[in-house]
Amino acid sequence: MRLVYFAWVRERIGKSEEEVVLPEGIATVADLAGWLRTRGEEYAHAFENPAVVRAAVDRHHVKPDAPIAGAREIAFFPPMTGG
Amino acid sequence: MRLVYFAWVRERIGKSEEEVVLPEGIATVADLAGWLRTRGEEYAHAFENPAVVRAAVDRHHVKPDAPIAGAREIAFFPPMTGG
Amino acid sequence: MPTIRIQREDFDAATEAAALTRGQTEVGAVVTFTGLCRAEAGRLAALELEHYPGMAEEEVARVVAEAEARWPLEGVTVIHRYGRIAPGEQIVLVVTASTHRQAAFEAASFLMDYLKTRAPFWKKEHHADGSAGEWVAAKDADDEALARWQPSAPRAAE
Amino acid sequence: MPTIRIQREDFDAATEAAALTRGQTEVGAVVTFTGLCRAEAGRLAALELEHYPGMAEEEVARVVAEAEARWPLEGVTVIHRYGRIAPGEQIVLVVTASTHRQAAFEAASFLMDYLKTRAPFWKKEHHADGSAGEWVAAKDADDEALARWQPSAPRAAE
Repeated sequence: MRLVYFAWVRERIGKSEEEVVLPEGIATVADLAGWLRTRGEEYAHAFENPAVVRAAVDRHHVKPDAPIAGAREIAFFPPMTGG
Repeated sequence: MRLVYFAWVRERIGKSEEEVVLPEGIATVADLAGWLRTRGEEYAHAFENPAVVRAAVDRHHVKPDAPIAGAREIAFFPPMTGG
Repeated sequence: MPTIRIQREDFDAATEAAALTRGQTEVGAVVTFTGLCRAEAGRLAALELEHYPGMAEEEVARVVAEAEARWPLEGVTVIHRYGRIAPGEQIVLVVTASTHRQAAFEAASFLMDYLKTRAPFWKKEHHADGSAGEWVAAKDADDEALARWQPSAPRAAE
Repeated sequence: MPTIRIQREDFDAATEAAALTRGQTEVGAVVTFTGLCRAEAGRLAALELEHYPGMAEEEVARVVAEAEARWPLEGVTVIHRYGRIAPGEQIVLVVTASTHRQAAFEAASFLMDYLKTRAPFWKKEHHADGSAGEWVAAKDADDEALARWQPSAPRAAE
């Protein structure tokens, strides 16, 4: 599964994308964020306040309880500030 | 006193402006419109439904009960359709 | 200083919008409204716009002053044409500039609603089939649009 | 077909608006919104706009489709830039064309509110004094602006 990061989530993690193999039991976006937090200080920093990190599954905005089974690309990023 | 007419009020009266000397007792825009109605068929036609004719005194929109004392130019016209 | 022009000639919306922001670095939002003459499925050959010279300029200036009192605007331009206008041609231009987008949107929308019902202009239709055209009737929808901006009591005048 | 472009290059609002009405004689109203980078009293040297390539185009297309479902539009254009943008430069363009002015105004305002909060773009400031810039925080005001368009229940996603 491909993960992509943007803005300060990308800066904190220190990379813009990576391929990961998920352990058993990771079913939702919130599960995935929780697992990422355990992968090191940089991830813990990026997800220190999970409520403010938004996610997209295959380029669609989703809520934390969205399932990730079958997803090809999951993105994490701060609230958007375009326009 | 100078009177000016626009759009179908102008067309019905058959002129775009005129100078008039008012008789005694014409105090408001409604009085003036009522007096004009008595001046001939063309005026009666223009003011046949006084409620739809709008007025301006010295280039400011006014209601029928507006006083006309001291006015230099009074305009009568249909509801505006600009923009 | 707002730019207000009542003219027979056409205008260039881009030039007017550019003039409003030239040299400015605090304008965050520019809204441009252009009103055009519609053919109405080929029924219309042209519109003839009559106006009240003198009052038209003054009334538009009063409407613009109301918008400036109500929203924080960095600039306003209003141009309204008169005379014969063919389908596809431009009739009216409103440009508003502000630091914030909602002020620019609301002021432009307000200006158009007020121009529609308060600026002394009247439209007469020329039919494509040569038959006698009529004066365009004022729309209830335009009065209703105006009412949006008056959350309290109805206006005394008008 | 709406025109949607996510690009580094600047755009010309007049050209885009003209393209939307060319050959049309039933468009009565064109609203153009241009969003510009503000200097914020000289504090800002530039904005750096990051975006999510691919999703940005798709999400803007979804927002445009919502606007087209909601208002009778004759045309829509949305252009959003990314990369480094200096004060006074243009960031975003929305153009809406309709037979009626309120549809054009509301659709343009709706599109901007949605782009602000749903299009995957992020702004980072570069300070004029050379100090480290920060990511611009999302504004509560933008979420409130969005809520205007949801008179019924809150949206499921977002």
